[in-house]
Order: sequence, then structure tokens, then C-alpha cells
Amino acid sequence: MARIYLDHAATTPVDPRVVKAMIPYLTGNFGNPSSIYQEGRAAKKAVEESREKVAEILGAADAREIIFTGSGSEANNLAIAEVAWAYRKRGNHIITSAIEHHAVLETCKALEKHGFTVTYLPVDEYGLVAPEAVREAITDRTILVSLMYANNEVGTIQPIVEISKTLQEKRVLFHTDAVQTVGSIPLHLKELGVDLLSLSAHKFYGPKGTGALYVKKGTRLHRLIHGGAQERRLRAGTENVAGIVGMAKALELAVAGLEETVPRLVELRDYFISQLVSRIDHVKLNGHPTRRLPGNINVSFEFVEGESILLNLDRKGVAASSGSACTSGSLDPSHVLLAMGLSHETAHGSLRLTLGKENTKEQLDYVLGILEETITRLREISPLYLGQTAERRI
Amino acid sequence: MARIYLDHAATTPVDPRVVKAMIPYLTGNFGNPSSIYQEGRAAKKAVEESREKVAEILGAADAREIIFTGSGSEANNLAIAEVAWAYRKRGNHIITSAIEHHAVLETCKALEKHGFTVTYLPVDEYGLVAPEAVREAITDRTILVSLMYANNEVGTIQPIVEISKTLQEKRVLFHTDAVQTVGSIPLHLKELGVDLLSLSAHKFYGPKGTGALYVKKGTRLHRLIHGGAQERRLRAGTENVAGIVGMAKALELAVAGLEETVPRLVELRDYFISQLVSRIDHVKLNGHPTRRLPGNINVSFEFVEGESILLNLDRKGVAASSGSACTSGSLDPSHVLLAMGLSHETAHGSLRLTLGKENTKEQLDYVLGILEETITRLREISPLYLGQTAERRI
Amino acid sequence: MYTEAVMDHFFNPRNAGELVNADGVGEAGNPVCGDIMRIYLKIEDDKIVDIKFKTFGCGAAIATSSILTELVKGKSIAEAEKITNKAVAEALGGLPPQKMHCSNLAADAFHKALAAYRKNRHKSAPAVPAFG
Amino acid sequence: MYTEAVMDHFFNPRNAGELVNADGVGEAGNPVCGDIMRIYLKIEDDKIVDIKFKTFGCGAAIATSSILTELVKGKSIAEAEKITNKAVAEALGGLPPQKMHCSNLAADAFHKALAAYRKNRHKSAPAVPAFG
Ligand SMILES: Cc1ncc(COP(=O)(O)O)c(C=O)c1O
Ligand SMILES: Cc1ncc(COP(=O)(O)O)c(C=O)c1O
Repeated sequence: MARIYLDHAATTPVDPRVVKAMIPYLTGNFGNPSSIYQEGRAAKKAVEESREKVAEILGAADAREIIFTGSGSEANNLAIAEVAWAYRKRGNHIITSAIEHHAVLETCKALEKHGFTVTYLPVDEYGLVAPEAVREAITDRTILVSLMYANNEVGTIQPIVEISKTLQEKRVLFHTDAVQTVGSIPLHLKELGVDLLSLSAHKFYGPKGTGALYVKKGTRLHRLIHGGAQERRLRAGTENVAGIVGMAKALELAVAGLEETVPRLVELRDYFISQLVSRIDHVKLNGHPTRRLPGNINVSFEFVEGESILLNLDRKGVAASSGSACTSGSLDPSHVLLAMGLSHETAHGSLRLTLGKENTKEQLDYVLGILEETITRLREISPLYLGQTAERRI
Repeated sequence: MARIYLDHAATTPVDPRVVKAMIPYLTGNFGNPSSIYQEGRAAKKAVEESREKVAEILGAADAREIIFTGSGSEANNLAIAEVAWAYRKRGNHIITSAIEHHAVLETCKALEKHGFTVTYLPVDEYGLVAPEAVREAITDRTILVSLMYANNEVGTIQPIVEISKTLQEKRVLFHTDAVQTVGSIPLHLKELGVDLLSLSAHKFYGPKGTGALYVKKGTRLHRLIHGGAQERRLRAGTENVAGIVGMAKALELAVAGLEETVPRLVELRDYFISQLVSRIDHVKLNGHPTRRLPGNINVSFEFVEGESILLNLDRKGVAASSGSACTSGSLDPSHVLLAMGLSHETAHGSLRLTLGKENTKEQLDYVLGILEETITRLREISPLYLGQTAERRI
Repeated sequence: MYTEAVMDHFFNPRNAGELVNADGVGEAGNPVCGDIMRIYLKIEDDKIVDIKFKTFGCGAAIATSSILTELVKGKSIAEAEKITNKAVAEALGGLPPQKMHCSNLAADAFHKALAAYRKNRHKSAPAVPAFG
Repeated sequence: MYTEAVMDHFFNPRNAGELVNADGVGEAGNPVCGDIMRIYLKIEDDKIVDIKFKTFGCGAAIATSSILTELVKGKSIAEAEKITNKAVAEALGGLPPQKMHCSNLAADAFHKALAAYRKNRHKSAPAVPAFG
């Protein structure tokens, strides 16, 4: 059996049509967009047309609101740190949540060393932030709220529109990390009401190393990368033309496919979850049962550890991810699962399967069998598992 | 006649062998290097093998000294700003030169707003920094010297080894922007004695959007992009695997070709310069006659403006660059030419032709003809040109 | 970057050159920003019967100079005088934003040439009581 | 990431399971870091005649547990006692740096099992004067 890739939240294969769109800019069409001669103008045109495409698909008012970056992480850093510095005189308080991606959390932590204060809002057992909690956290020193649209681990989708409505009466900017959302569910900037939004191409069948930040007209920010006048002076460096072209193409294809993929993935996802729960005991679904990304399955298997599940799956041809610390090198398991109230052991036993457009029901049936076998084997040698009665030792 | 590309300092066409090396990582081999399953390990291996290759070619002591970035600009920002912050307690003084790339100058200017002081050393008429001047500028608050290896506009090669010797007795770190140097002339880190060195793939027939920073073991620096643990925690964000693989391959090919290209380009360059001077009057070579990059030709034509030369060349199929402000949107022409003592008019009349491995003598002969014709036409309509006697009006 | 009209006027400048016995010469721009436009006028019966330009500068500077000469040639002073830099840029179908300042001064040079013409005429005309 | 030896011991663990009437049981690790190793010993004539393990943890945790049992099984206590976590990692051809801490505690669990054995034996042995 061919490999079964179930880690689309980590990264996706590049769509062959995207590669095809990129190739000309890796071969003949190699000009520097800042150059005024023919080759440069052609490159500039490719970048600007890509910008227009991205702006239009996301529903931005103006193509100039899209700033291309070198990754989703860079977009998050730019959005948070450089808005913070630009509005430093107005205030020094930032609100975010405990379950953000590290690119957000670590940026916030770095800002704390420079005199900013950050509120990390808690989440409920499903990973949801309460809109009222956001509102209540606002002080007259608050300049920015940064909340992810959908969580990369458990797939929980935040009530962004509700939160943005709450914020509109306040003089507070709103950034959302939509790296997991763009290309996975329909999204329209006009309806969202955010001031800044991050995306990353490799999450929607585009190339790695290309991200973008939407910056609503009128929002001030400093530069993260200083130098030339590229990207409206907001991000210096010769543009990754092929990457930008690839990103725009990938976005176009992903969004065009949503109508078909969303219901199909939701069905596959729910089928898998229901099968899993009926076939293996002591399994818990992490995240919200319905307010979750179409392709996201995140479960905890009691009494076993995630990495050891992954290694077994890998040997059987299945690529997946876990929230166990063992995969990251830190002692603590997923900060997301812990913030949702899971115990360390349960968090260590988590498995994330994220489906993509090429996955099939046959593949999932195969994976269910493998999982059953693997979990049984691992539990047999686990000191935490007491057999049929299966009560937890600690 | 096919287009003649003479702007290799702006960017280079990607070598077809580089594209070939990249393609697998844009198609089948798409894993996230942080993932522990097969696809992830393959991607990780590709990144680490590329790192080893780059380290070996540059002469680093250890592959871990190479940090991949999203551009040469990012490498410069990381090197300067984040070393400055990491050594803030030791001092707050940085030394650089007036002719650095904007990625260096603008980073320094941003640091000045945060309490750092920066000395911008002058250069002589050839664009050279005096090693004694560096030494004399050092105070007990100096933490970093950043000087470019070779200048992107006039091609002047700085006496980096001499300067690094000067610095070794001092407790001062040394960064060099070698974006124009790597792949153009032989370079070996062990002989250079620098602590940090920036490079950018698209300057040596590699892809745009991939750079690297060499960071000598023991050198402390903060992160510019916060988030995941990639690149030894010094640069967060999913790695641009295809770009990194392409960069390593491009470096390998470029350096392997130096023995052949350096003497060939030096010959073509000197041929072109001598022809130009004998065929057109009131032409001045900018930069050093011999301490210059093999492919760099930078001349000023009195009484005419650079952009108008470029547009004429472009129409005749030739891609080149100029140091005139008109191409950048600022009022001042090239800060490099002004720092070398050129008048504004002369600086505005500058033309940069940078040769690459695919250029031929036939192409240059054609360009010489075009240039003669163009300069004559433009001088005819220039109010600064008084015909044969050709004295300057102002 | 540039419109076709700019490119056309840049590559095929109209009325480039000097007028030896010009009735008025005006210059705008400066070498610092890299654009200097000089306009030469021949005026008869309050009409611009001939006009030439010489320009040191970028594509926009040369194109604006060229089209200005076309826009005012043959017109009466009263009518030609209404020309503005903005109108010149519009006649070319627009200019890139960064070119709107120092590269678009042809109308200024023309107005200076007109002023010089008036001053010249004043000098060569029968003496009138001087001020002050 | 892992050596072939690690993979082999992970996928084919030796001596996994429990010993019902163990002479000593020792446990190391904790649920916070996601690794718990339990070692069961059967000792006769100061010799480790049987050993089993149960481990909750990552690949390294299971592999180190497995190889530890092989390394000490059949040895005298005196000899087996010399085993260290470092030696266990080396026997596997090394471990990734981040696995050297909490995933490499099998030797600790073994030492604890030995200590428990000694304590047990002490209890069941003829009474000797108690200290203090
Ligand atoms: C000397 C020098 N430094 C830095 C850079 C910036 O490199 P990049 O375009 O990859 O950001 C360039 C080229 O643009 C350069 O010539
Ligand atoms: C929610 C979220 N934000 C940010 C990122 C970072 O994106 P990138 O890998 O492009 O830096 C990721 C993925 O890694 C993510 O899932």
C-alpha cells in the first residue's frame, strides 16, 4: 500500500498546477521586480498580479493591503511586534490566548521584555475563547488583540466575527492568525472585520517559505526586515517571485475547491471519529465536536504516549502528528491540550490526523485497523494500563 | 538578437541544474522537516545535507554555524539587530560604512532609535574603507563592526582580512555582508576571520527568497522571527526546503566554476572598460580599477542621466542598472557614489553592467555600439552638454 | 511603469534642440534630483511660433518636456500660459507617483521662459519709468 | 532521528511484561514528561534470573527499557549494578540529545528495583538490630 499522508496541518504537498505556475519564474522569467527593464517589469507584474489575486480571493479592499512574507511565522511576527512598536505611544497592552501558535506566543514573550504587557486568555475545554473575556481584558492601554482563527492542533474555530464586533467599538486593533484557516474553510475579510490576518502557502498546497499578511488600510506598522523599498517598505528583500506566484495560484485552487472538499472532509472526519470511538476504548476527542476544521481529528488514547503511536503508524505507512512533548524536545506536552484542561498523561497520548483533499475512506479504514492494533500493543506494555477494567493508576 | 542580461548583481537566472535539484522538494518530497515520520525525516535530511554542503564550501567549522533565512536582507537584519540586542549589556556602539546595502544601513538606523549609536565610516574615491579608520572608531562601547565584503554597485572589494586582523585583539564582533561576494570570488571563512557572514542564493544562480547567515560558534544572538524551534531556535518558520536545497546546489556549482569564470569575467570586464573609454568621451570608471568584482562595470557618463540610458538599452535588448535616483523614487542618487565623492550630476549619469557566466564578448561588442549611439543621442538633447568642447556648464 | 505615450515621447522626442535667437529661455529642475529642463521660445504676435527643449533627466523628464512643446506650440501666450505640470502628466496618460515631483517640471520651465521673454521685451521696449 | 538499534528494540521489545511475584519492582520517570518505566526483577543467588519491563513513553523510553533488560539479565547483581543510563544509551548507538533526559531512565528504574529487592529481603530476612 502507498503511503497515507494524514498530516496536512503540518504541511501539504504542492499541487502540480502550482508547481507548473512557479516553474517559469524559476527558469526563463528570473528578473528582479525592482529592475526597470523588461525582465524586471515581467517579474514585477507577476508579483502584482499575484497580490491582486490574493487580495481579491480574501476579500481585501485593495491589493496594497497584502504584504508578502517568507512564512506564516514571519507574518505573525510582523503583525504583532511591529504593530506593537508602531502604536507604542498609545499603549503597551496586548491580548492573545493561551493556545496560539508559538510564532504568536514567542513574539508576545519577546515584547514583554521590552516593556509590553500581555494577557494570555484561557480557553474552555473545547479550546474556545469567550468573546466576553476578550472584552473584559481590554484596558485603556490595550493596542492589539491577536487570536488565531482556527487552532492548528485541535482545529477549534474561534468566533472571530463575534469578537471583532466586540472590538469595533473599542480603539483596539485585531489580528488573526489564519494560517490553518485560509484554504480550509470559506473566509471573507469584509465579513471578518479584522485589521491584520496571516496566511502561509504551504498549508494550502502551495510552496514552503511564502506567507502573507493582510494589513487593513490605515493600520500603521514598522518593518521587521529593514532594507530596500519592497512590499510598500514593509518587508525588505528581493521578492521570492516563484513562491509568490505559487502562493496565489494555490490559494485560487484551494478556495475554488472548498465547496467540494469541505463537506467531503467533514464526512470523512466524522466517520473516522465515530469508528475510532466505537472500536477502541478510553479514547477522547480533543477540541470542539462541530466547530472544528473539516480535516482535523485530534484524539487522546489513555495509557499510551503519542510518539510511540506515530512511529508505529509510520512503519505501517501512515504519516501523522502528536501533541506529545517527546516530538518537540521540551518536557511539556502540547500547550494547547494543557490549556484545554487535559492532564499531562492524556495530553501525551494525543494523536492528530489532519485530512487533505487526496485522502479517501479506504485509507481511513486501513488506518483504523492499524491504530487498533497499535494501541492494543502499546497498552499491553504500559504500566498505566490495567487491562479490561482499565482504571487509571494515577 | 536575443536579450543580453547584464544585471547579475541585481539577480541571476537560476541554473537549470539547481531547478532540477529543487523540483523533487516541490513535488513528491514535501514533508515538514519537523515531522518525525518518513516524509519529515527525508525533508530534514535534505535541509541538513544542504547545511553541511554550505558549511563545507564556505569553510565553516561546523554545519550548525549556518542559519538559513528568507533572504540576504533578513540575514543582514538578523546579524546586526539581533547581535546588537544580545550584547546590549556589553555596549551599544556599532561601526559600519557609508556604502553598505540598505539592509544594513536601515537596520542600523532602526537601532539608533533604540539607544544604539552607529558610526558610518567614510570611504575613499574607490569605495575603500581604511582598516585604520575601523580601528580608530572602536570605543569601549563597541560591540559590532559590519562591513560589506564587496559592494553591489561599484564592486569594490574591502580588505576584510586586514580589518578582521585589526579587530581580533579587540573584543568586537565582525559581520560582513558577502551577498555579492559568495559565488563571485573564492572565499574561505577560516582565512576571513569574521564572526558573521550573510549570503543570498539568487545572487549566484540560486532561487530568490533564500539566504543564509554564518554565525561563528560562541556568538550570541537573539531571534528576529520568533516561533518554532527551527534553525537552532534562531529563525522560526517551516523551512523552505526546496529553496534551501537549491541554494546549496547553486553554491556548489558557482564555487566549482570560479576557476574558470573569474579570469574570464575579469578579461571581459577590462576589455569592455577599455573599449568604452576609448570610444566615448567624458566617461569615468567608478570603483577601484583592480580590487573589484570580476563582473562589475560601473561608469558615469557626464551630461546624461542613468534611467534614460537604461530605457534605451532595454529597447535594444540589453538589461542593465543605474545608480540614478530616478530608478529608486528617492531624490538622491546612489549613496555609494555620493560617498565616493561623485557630484550629483555625475552620480545620476552612472550605469552598472554586471556580467555573468553566460555573457560573451560578442554581446559586449554589441552593447558598446548601442551605448555609443545612446549616449550621443542623449547628450544631443542635454542642456549640460556643450558639444565637442564639452565643458560642463555647472 | 511608463505609459505608451511616455515611451513614445521619450524615444521620439518632439522639438528637441535649441533656438539660437530665442525670445525667452527658461530652466527648471536641478542636478541634485537629476532632472534639468530648458525651454527655448520664439514668439511672434503673442503667439508661440517655435519652441525647443533640452533636457537632462530620466524618461519622464524627457517625455514631459517633449509633450509640453507639442501642447503649447502654435498657441497664443494667453492660452499656453494656462498649462500646468499636472496637465502635462495627464496628457501623457499619467506618470508613476515617484515621477510626479522632480521629473515633471516642463511646465515650470515653460513659464520661466515666458517670464524671461516678458522681461526681455520689457528691456528692449521703449523706456518706461523704473520703479523705486 | 533514531538509530536502527533503537528502532529494533522499540518495534520488538525484549522482556516486555510483568513478573507476578517479583523480588523487586522499581519505577522511574513521571507522567509530566511523558515517560514512565517500571522494572520487575527475579533474583536468585545474587543473580538476575529474570527481568521484565512495562513502559509508557516514546520510542526512546521503550527502547532503553528493552535493551536494559537484555544488558542485565543473567548477570550478577554486583556486575549489573554498574549499569548507567549513559551505558544504556551507548548500547543503542546513541540517542537524540533531547531524549537523553527523561526518556533515558531505564537504568534508574532498574536501580530502584534493586533497592526495593534489598529492602524486601531485609524485611523478610532474620531480624537484625535496627538502627537508631
Ligand atoms: C550587498 C547586498 N546585500 C544584501 C542584499 C539583499 O539580498 P536579498 O535581495 O536576498 O534580500 C543585496 C541584494 O539585493 C546586496 O547586493
Ligand atoms: C496556526 C499557525 N500559525 C503559524 C504557523 C507558522 O507558519 P509557517 O510554518 O509558514 O511559518 C503555523 C504552521 O506552522 C500554524 O499552524
